[in-house]
Amino acid sequence: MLFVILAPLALAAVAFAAPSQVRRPLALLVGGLLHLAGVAFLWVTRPAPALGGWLEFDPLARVVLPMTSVLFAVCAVYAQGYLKRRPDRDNRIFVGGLLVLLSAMTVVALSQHLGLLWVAIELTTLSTAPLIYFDKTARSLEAAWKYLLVCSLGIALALLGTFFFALAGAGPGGPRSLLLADLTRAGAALSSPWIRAGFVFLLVGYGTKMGLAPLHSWKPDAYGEAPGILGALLAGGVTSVGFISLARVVRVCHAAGESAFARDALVGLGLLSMALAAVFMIGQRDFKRMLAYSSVEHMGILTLGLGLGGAAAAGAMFHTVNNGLTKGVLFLAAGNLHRSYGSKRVDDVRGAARRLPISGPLFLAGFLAITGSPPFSPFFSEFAILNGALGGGRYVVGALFLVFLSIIFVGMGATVLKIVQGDPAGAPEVKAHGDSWLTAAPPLVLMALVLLLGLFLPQGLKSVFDAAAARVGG
Amino acid sequence: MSAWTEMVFILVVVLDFFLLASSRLRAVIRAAAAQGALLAVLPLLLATHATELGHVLALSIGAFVVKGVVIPWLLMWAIREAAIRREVEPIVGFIPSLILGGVGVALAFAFSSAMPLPIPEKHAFIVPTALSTVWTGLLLVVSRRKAVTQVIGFLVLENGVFVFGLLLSDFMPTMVEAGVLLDLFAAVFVMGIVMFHINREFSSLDTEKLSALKD
Amino acid sequence: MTILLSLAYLALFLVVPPLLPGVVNRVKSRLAGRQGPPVWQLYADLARLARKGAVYSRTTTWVFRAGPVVGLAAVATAGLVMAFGGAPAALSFAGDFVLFAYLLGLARFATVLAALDTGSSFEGMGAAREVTFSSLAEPALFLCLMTLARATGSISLTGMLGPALPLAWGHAAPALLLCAIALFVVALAENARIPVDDPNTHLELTMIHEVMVLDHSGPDLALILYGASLKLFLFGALFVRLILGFSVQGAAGVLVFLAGLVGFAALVGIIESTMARLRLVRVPQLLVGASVLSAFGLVLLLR
Amino acid sequence: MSLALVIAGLALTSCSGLASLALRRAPELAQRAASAVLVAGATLGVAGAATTLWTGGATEVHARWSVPGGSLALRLDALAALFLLPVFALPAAGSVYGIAYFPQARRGAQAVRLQLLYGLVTGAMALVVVAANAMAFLAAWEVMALSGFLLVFTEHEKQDAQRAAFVYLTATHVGTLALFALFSVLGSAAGSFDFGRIAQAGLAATPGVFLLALGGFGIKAGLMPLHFWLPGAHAAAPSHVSAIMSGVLLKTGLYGLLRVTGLFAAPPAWWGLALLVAGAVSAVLGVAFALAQHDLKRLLAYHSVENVGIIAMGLGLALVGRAVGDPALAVLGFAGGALHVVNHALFKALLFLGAGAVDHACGTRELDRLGGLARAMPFTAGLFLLGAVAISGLPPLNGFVSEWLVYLGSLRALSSAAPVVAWTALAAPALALVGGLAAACFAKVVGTVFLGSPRSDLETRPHEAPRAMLAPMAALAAACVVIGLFPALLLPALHHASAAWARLTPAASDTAARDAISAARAVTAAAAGFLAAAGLLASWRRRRARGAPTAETWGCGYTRPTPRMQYTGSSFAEMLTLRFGWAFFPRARVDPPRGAFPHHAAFSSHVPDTVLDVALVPVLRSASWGAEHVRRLHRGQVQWQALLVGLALVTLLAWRFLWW
Repeated sequence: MLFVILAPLALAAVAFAAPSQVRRPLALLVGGLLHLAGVAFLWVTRPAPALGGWLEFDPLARVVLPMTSVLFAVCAVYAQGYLKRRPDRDNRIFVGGLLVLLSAMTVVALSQHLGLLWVAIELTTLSTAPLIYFDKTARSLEAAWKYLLVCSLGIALALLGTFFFALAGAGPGGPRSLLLADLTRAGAALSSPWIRAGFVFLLVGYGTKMGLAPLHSWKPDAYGEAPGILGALLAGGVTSVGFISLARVVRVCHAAGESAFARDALVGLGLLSMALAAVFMIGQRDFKRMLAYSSVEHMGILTLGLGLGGAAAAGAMFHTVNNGLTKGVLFLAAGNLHRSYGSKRVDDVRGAARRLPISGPLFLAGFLAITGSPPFSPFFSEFAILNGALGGGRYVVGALFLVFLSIIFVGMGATVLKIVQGDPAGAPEVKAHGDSWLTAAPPLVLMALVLLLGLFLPQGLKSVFDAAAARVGG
Repeated sequence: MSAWTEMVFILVVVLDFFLLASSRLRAVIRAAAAQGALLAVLPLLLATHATELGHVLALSIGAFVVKGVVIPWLLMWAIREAAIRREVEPIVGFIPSLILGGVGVALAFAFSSAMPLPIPEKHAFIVPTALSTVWTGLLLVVSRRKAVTQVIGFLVLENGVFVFGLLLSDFMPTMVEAGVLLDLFAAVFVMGIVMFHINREFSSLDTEKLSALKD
Repeated sequence: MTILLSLAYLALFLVVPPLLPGVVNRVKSRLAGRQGPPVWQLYADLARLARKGAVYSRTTTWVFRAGPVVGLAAVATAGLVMAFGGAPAALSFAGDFVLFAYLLGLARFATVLAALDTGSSFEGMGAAREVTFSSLAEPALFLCLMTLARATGSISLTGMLGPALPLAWGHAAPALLLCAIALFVVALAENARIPVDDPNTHLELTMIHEVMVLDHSGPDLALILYGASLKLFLFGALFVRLILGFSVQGAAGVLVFLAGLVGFAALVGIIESTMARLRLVRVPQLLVGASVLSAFGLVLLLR
Repeated sequence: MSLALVIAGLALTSCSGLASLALRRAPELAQRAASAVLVAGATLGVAGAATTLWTGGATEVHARWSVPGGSLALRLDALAALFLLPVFALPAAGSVYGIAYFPQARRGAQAVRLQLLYGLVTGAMALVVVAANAMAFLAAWEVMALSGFLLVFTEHEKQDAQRAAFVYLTATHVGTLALFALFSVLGSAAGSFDFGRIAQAGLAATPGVFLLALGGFGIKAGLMPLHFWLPGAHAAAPSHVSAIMSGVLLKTGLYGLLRVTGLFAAPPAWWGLALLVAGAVSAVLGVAFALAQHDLKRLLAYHSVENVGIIAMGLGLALVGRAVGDPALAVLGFAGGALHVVNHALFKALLFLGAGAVDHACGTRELDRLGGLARAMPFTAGLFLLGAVAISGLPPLNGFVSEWLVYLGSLRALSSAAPVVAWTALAAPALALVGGLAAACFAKVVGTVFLGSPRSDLETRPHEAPRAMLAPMAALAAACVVIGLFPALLLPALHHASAAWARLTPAASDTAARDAISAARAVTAAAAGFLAAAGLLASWRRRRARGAPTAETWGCGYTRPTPRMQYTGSSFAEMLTLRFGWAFFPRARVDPPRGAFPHHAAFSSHVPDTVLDVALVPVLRSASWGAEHVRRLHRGQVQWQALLVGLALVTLLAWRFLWW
């Protein structure tokens, strides 16, 4: 288990030390593949908890880690093509930072200790902030600053919340531990007010990291200015592990008998995120920011599913995977469009289907997938969440869910279609940045995965989602 | 002994007020440094078992070095390098800040008296002090214009969290505490780097310049 | 016996109609203090036209030539389902009056297309008016027939106009009366009579039916005129049977029916002599009014 | 066996486009191959469907599918078979037409994409119809909708195609979301997403279910006022695409309504009444809007709204019949509606293909620029005229038969003693009005496009359509004639389909069906009478008119008429459209003649879609404006962002601790 954490770290060190601009990106590829292999090994062998139970390949990790690993590997391939096109930029920090990020995400996914979880999440923030500044423009600098400050703030609150949890279990008979297993076992022995307060702080803290509205404000800035590859990893990987962290917190709440308290807050925040995303997506002129709001929306959907519990929670787990992969498609394709047109304004970009015969249609397909069109896999997970709402008699929640989905579809569709259709003649163009195999194939692979998961969901995966939902409990 | 401890807590809160009221950047940084140094003393004052002395000592020294020395020095260096104006430049005036701070402290005390303390043997001032300091940190981040003051706000907020952490020092693994401190240091370090770039890019640390990104 | 009667009526349907316009004109002339043409004038006209040659416009196609043929064939076929004088129709089935109405629609469609085929703006104008008024008359006609159907409990013309009709007058007289009035208005509109259209006008701008057939000549015109008289006969038959809804058996029944038709024609003549043609924009109001009347009749029965 | 045929057909048609992709070095061959595969698949499918339809009964297969709630359940009953006929037949005709209309040799990649999607949409529609599990249904449904969208998207360089594609996509997706809710409610109540299990569960027929179905399927079917996406989409797509979109894609919405209402043993009467009213409104307003159009394809598209309305009226009557336990009403209404599904598919496809031929030959679809095409393209004109007669519901063609069955249904209701049922008879006058208006509208179309003389100089010289385009049109026309003349042949099949849907006791519905069959034989007799009379008269006329002289059209004394003086389509319809002034918001541009010797004067008017352009677009625009203003509240400063975090924390704490 330590291998999947340490291998990327070691490669990061190699990357920092390596002198060659050209060869350095290979470290990404090696790291991604090693990690993928390691995760596959974990998946097959189902190892026992490591480090005194601090790390465990539990069902939640089984949901998020393979997806993250696949996403990273694909992005690593993409990076080969991408960085080749940016020879002017020093990629030392970029490559190293990404590898540290991978390691940190892995720790978050595996961590069973709330303190360790917190440290690793903070590390994901710190390792990515400099990468947002990769373009070295004033705008990207601003985005980096906002990302750093707002996320750090949120995370600091999460630390306080973590301490609250610890305090809740510090009384006589309490576990006096931050290990999830101990906390859940303690159950009702935990001090209820401190669990509640801790939940609120943790929700705000990890919600900031996930980008739930109204804590999302860093997201459009960061996603808008970061390179597409980083956007993909942030929106697909970091937010997903953030969600898993939140799910672990919720698990403690359930165990402490505070389900009702947690649920209302989760459902409310989830719906608020969808609503706000809808408002900000109507008439959005910048397609990368649009994707950021889409990410806000989907974090809302995940939170909603988690709040509804039961089948909806299983749907949310499934959706974590779907959202991660689809966001990968969208951000990588958007990155290609951005490179090719030299602009991410809707007014400048048109006729993408013609100019970029792979990335353009992929962007459209990704849009259709992320908005829940069957037979792409996000449909099945969103449908499961809807089922959870309507089947549980939460008709208002279900109705709002659908209304927000439709508004978002209209808003997003208007932007996406404007980009994809039309005649590209006359639109700004950066020569030699058309589709190449290294940049077009990775999102294509992800898209194929999204479609495949929709058409055929292996029984093994399905049981993992159910197990993960059961793990969260409630 | 207990009176001393109480005194330290009160000083921490007074420093919170000072941070909110001060108009000089250097003074603010010094106050934050002083607060950090004070906090470093607390674990020693609160330690109950001689057996864990090594752990407590390490924590105290670590906190002192990071919060009381390195980070303030870093910030001093930053404002000297940036050659910026030495005023704080608040968005919300000093008096409203102070009043808000006062309200926050009151709320913090009210909140902590409403919450049962599972470990009654711990000092009753820990929770309200921690929350007051967190609140002050939030206020500083939100109501000050310069990037440096925002970093100080973040630092103060972390100080508050640190105070809270004292409640748990009995069973909090050293690794986590070290990680937290290290993360804090790394965060401020990265923030410092970004500030350096901001200063170079905009010739200022005024965050008003940082509002090009919006919908 | 009934079959013979039906066949006799069918024969009458093919022979008598040209008489009706004659009667109308005769009545109009008399009321205007003139002698007027003989009542069988139309027979003579038809015979003359059938022998004459035709002239075709260069813009026209086969559609123009097919118009009169289809128009006449459709109207004649409509006679198959009509229960003249209450005797069973030659062909009777559930919903046959739908076929009746739609065959008249087919005839109109053919005439209108033939008019448009000439490319003349006047004929286009007439065609536009024709389709406008007839489509507004359609609901009125259906409402009338449905009132009749509801009152008699039958949904074929044979049943509606057969022996059940006198009984219906017994229990649904007000509805049937409203229906009769509306039906008369529809008959006037469908047959291009005053107050909807003036068959004797000499200004193309104001005509409806007449202007549509300006370019037809010779045998084509004969078909059209004959067809128009058949249509008048059909509506007359419907109206007369509705009004004279009592049972008279056998040959006497035929006589009563014919007398009623003459009366119908005379009534049309009287109206044409005493009323002016409505302004075109007022016509839809008349037709919608007829629809409302007959709808009221139906509502009376549905309640 | 028959299901296997259908599945084989489905698979073949779905993949047919691959041929044009694989052989793209030899485009002509590729297209022919793709078309041949599609036609072969369609033939298999039609064979399978026809067998089931005429024998009754049902076959089904079940396979596991691992997605949550999903199973690959396919079921072919008479109802599905009925819809499968046009689903397979029309695309086959369309793809042959496409060989000449949208040649791959000239259109290249665009044509390849079109053919891929053409096959895919066919397969997806077939899958929608045979799917017996909600997840499979929804998946097929969306594949169908998305391929439809991409087909509209074919010529996406054009401005109006872009707008149409966007409106179509959003409309169809919103509809799909309603269906998500519908099946979610049904599935969670029944504990399974298999239609069979849902039907057995005996669920309560709640208003929510029906409204969701009406909304979700109504958008697809184009029921007024949910039709707003339809005119633009059908006008913007290539004609053979419009033909299947209008001919069959819309019908899947009606199929869905039937499927869902069929899941309930006794739907309440108000379901039927609601559908009836929606149908009547669609029919009347649809034809009214059609009258006001001057773009040939937009006009035809509005006629789809009208015809869907007529179908909905029939189905509404049938629902009422089921609700009150009147099998005859159920059978007649259903037979009328269902037969109209097939009929409308045939003649609307014929008309769209004809419109495509006109567009192909003249380069414009603007009615008021055309004229006199019957001379240049006599076959197209004749076939189009036949379609026009059929769609106007005039005897002796198929349109009449189905409308007549709907009339029979409403007359059946008329004689009912139950007041609620009797009132539904008021559908008949509405249908009569629709019939009159439709005839008026098609008189306008045929008259303006094919008759008279050309109204303007076209860029190209009109020419007769090539054989590949005429042949499918002729086939469709032949089907219209056959159904029109021999309706009695189809009624047993319709009876099977209605039994599959309505769960009737056979005895009661058999009587009704037998009566209808004998009446249909009488219709055949009347049609024969008409044809005989017309034949006799025609042969007499032909002998008399031989060698008749020709001359100018009589100009009523005006000696220098020009073609531009002809009545235009707009002026032809003006008197009627005035009647619907309350529903129209025409936009006119007037450049009046000025001075004693005016040089230039112009007038143009356009009737936009009331729902889309007058209601939805302004609403959306103001929503967008509102969103813009909300967004302004969101400042770019980092302090504001931090404040949001703090506020969220405080608010959550207050909410959860003070409220709790």
